[in-house]
Amino acid sequence: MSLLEVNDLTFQYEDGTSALRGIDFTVEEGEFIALIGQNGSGKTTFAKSLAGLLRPTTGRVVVDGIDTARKGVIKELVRRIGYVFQNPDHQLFNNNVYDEIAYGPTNLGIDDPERDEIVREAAAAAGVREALFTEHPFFLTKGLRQRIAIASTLAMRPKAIIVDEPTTGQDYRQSAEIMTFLTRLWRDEGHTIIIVTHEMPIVAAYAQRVVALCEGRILLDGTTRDVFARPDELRRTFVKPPQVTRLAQAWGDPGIASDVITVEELVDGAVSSIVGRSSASPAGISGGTDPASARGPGRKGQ
Amino acid sequence: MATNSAAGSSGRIWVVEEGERRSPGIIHVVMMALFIGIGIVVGTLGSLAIPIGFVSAFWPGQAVQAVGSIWFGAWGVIAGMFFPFISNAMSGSAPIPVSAAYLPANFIQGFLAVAAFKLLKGDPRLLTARDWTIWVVFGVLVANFVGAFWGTYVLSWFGLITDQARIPALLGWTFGNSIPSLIFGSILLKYVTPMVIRSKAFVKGWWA
Amino acid sequence: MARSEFAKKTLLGIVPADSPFYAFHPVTRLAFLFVLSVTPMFIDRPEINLAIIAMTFGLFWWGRVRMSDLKKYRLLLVTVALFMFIVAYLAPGDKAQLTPVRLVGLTLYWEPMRWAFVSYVRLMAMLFGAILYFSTNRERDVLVGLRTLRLPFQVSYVAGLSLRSAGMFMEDFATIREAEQARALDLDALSLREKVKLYTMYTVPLFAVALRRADEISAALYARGYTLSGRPGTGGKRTDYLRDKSVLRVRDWVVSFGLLGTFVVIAIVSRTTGVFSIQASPLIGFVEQLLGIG
Amino acid sequence: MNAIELSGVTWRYEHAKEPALVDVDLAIPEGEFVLVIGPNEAGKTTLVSAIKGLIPNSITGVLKGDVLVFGERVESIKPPVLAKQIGFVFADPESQFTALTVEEEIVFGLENVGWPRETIGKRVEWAARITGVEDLLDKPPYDISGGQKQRVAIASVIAMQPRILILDEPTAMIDPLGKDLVVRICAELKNDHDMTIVVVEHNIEAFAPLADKVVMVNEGRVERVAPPREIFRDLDYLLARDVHPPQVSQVFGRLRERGLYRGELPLSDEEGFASWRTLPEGAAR
Repeated sequence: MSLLEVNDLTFQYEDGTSALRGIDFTVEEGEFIALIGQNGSGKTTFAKSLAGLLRPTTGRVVVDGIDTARKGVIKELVRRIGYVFQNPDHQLFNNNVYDEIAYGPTNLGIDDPERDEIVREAAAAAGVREALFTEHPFFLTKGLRQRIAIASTLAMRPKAIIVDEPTTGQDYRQSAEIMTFLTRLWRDEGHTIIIVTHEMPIVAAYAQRVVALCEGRILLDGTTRDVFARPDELRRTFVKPPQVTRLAQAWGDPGIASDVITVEELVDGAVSSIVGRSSASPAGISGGTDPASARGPGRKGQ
Repeated sequence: MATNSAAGSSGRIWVVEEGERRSPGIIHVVMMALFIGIGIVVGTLGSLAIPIGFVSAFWPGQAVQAVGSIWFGAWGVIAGMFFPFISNAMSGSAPIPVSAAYLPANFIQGFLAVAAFKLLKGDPRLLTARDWTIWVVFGVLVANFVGAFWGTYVLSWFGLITDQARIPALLGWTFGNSIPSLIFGSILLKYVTPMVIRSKAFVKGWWA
Repeated sequence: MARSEFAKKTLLGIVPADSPFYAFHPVTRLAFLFVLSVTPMFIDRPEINLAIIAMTFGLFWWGRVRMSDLKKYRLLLVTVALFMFIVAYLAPGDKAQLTPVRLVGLTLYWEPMRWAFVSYVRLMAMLFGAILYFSTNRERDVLVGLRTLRLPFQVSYVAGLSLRSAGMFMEDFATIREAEQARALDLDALSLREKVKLYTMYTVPLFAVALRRADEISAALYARGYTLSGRPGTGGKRTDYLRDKSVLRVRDWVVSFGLLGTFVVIAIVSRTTGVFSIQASPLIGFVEQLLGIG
Repeated sequence: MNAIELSGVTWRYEHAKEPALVDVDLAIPEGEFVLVIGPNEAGKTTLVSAIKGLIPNSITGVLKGDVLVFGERVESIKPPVLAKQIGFVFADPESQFTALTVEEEIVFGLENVGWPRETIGKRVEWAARITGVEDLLDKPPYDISGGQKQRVAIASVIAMQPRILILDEPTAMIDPLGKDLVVRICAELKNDHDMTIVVVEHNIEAFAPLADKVVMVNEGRVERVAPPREIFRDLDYLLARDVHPPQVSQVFGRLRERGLYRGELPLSDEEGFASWRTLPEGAAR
């Protein structure tokens, strides 16, 4: 059984707008997925449907055997799939950080020694220092509030976590921190991660599978490399692959793979291509094949 | 936590510190408008959740009036006067002429709370028993009594209740409405005030 | 999410864009609001107020308002009626001057009951007039209407912003609810005490969002050259480009003045004659006959 | 004359312990396109807020030093007058909307300044055309897509035809198509309308090709001011501060470090393509 099974899902808003028009989709446990597509393509609606926050107009969403349309399954669902909203202000209800993280477990009926342990664990995992436990979330920075929101979701120990625009409005360091953290959850703790994002460099560096939505339908679904290697179809979703991928594709050099997605990969390709073509050039040999440079920042192991 | 630094020094919150420049600004007008918006939402949803119509006997809107006035001074009082027009109409609680007749009650329900807090130097974060007393007596009981006094007069004037029913209606309204005011208003003061007092929209005097 | 072209989201619901109401200038629609919700003040005769209610429902239908949006008022209709009749039953006033009626084993007094009925019908007529207005108008319609009436810019600006922010807070509310659900809160399984606690959970984020928004909007207003006085820096008056752009057509003048004229006539007739009084009501007369009251 | 001049500017927000700007000196000549970069909370938004006079007029705190706009102290310029000199586009388009339709939104500032109706009509048309929002004029500004919202925000600011235009992270909240359109609008304003433009962005790749000058802000200080090719040459300095130049510049910067490339750093896809062809050892075709 797959973790998530979606059959012919449609969703219509109250005013008659169709946001999703027949989606079939499966997620296996342990995947790292990026949902991409332009504004209004239905990404957020789709993600909320996956988490059971929106009920399908027609079709079915089954999370780990539980149909999200059934009544009274909220507590079952949140243990399987967590959803982190885009704006932390909408999801921080409590007067201090500790209560905020403890809120979900409390609703699940978990009591104190165990709850306390869970809170500390979730906070540590999300990089929220215990010194902040008594602070009012409202006065903290946006990056920190985002992490508190993630910690609050983690505290319910879901198998899968959906994060809506984790890096919007964050700089490289903060984005990298959040993404590295999600990667650790994915790799070390076996969580399934789904992110909704506009940032292609983030997708390239972290996601394993990319799902591109266009007008409420899935247009592309494949490994990150495969999807970025199809610029023509991507253009229909108005998404551009990262600049290095575009360069590699434009150069069309047989020595450079057309599916590179990081600066390091392209530099290595370029270096070996140059070295390969002109072995006479001493400059080329000197710095040519330094294996250490093959590591990317935050790039997961191959 | 910075918000607790004034604990034990009730009333200091209203003191304008030396060198502190306070004058009415765009932020106050904007906050007033947003507060009317909040009032419309709370008033409408509150009325629809407990649909007893024009009888404002269980209406969280009064808490919004009182608390808004405590936070935003005259701007909050004005907001509290006008949002019921729209929330009453949208929730089907009272038509526009009845809302217009309620106007003085709306004023009183907000004004009494803020006047009591400023004159008696209460702290809206409800830090001491004294703060609580000021809130419960003036912000809840007296404000609701005066509001109900006027409100029942309006109701009998419009023929919505008989004259003989005024006294029981007055008592019912006062105590009935004190419950949501107390619960909802206390929650707002306790939980939201720490955020409000750090905002530029917070009003120490009457207008700024 | 881009909304479809077919629907206009009004303050209270969704109305198709081709609703005939949109053929009228917003100020004409304000005239509808005023006349429908104030005229019943001058009318006691229940059959006329019932006719106004019927007409209002006709306008709902004609304006293509989704009738299911009106369902939320059903309970209110019942509770308000119950309240008024129970008050009239329990506190009828000075019984010596009233006419007792025995009905299904209860002793009622006719005058307060009659008055409760008359007031109830009047109240409903006024209410549905206002509900019709909020069901068929968007925030901007209200605003254009107010600006056409030459209200000072600050007043119409505050009105517009508060209506718009009410809409935004409604959306925030919906998102906060989803966020609560995402944190395992099962509304159906809550006790009353927990529901009260839930109210806090709603208000904290709602106010947090409001406070941030107030800062942002006021910075934006400053950046766009808005001052508290609303006067341009060069002195003189603020231009009102939009008001001058939306045109009142002949139809608007005719309908507005027709409505207001009718209102004035009804008010005068009501004050000078007994045409709209209870005494003139055949319906009341018929019921009195039925009950054997002279 | 310099359009903008800051000297010795230090600023601390109310309730903050540390100052957000420390002794900033900066001069921006008229007509330049300036890209402000730096890590989050380095003080980029604070810097442009000070230029626009939001600091100290709309935000509370303690200010030292002088901010001059066309030689005049920004604090003392009245908002409607200042609005004609400096336009400011906020990061979150929704937070700056003040009106209920797109047209009203564009008109709002023009009305505040008190221009005659005919001028307003022409300005609306002009601003809507450049930003491509002509078809949206009747819609509520909060009911359109994120990219459209940002273009409406820009339209409502440029309608005033300010001499200086500041954009604070104009592409942060929008999808890739929306980002491209915003960049295109900026290019048109730079080339055809001769505005002084200051852009704060994390998305350096998109704006680097347009920039005459890059201002690097870190920990409240303006650390470097130089043309983009020059500033991106010091790759390790930038990466250490978590600032990522365009990938194409990074690639050629790395090739240069290895002695495989000697030309100027490319800033755009096109330049990257051209630079690759100049490599004698590379591009065989």
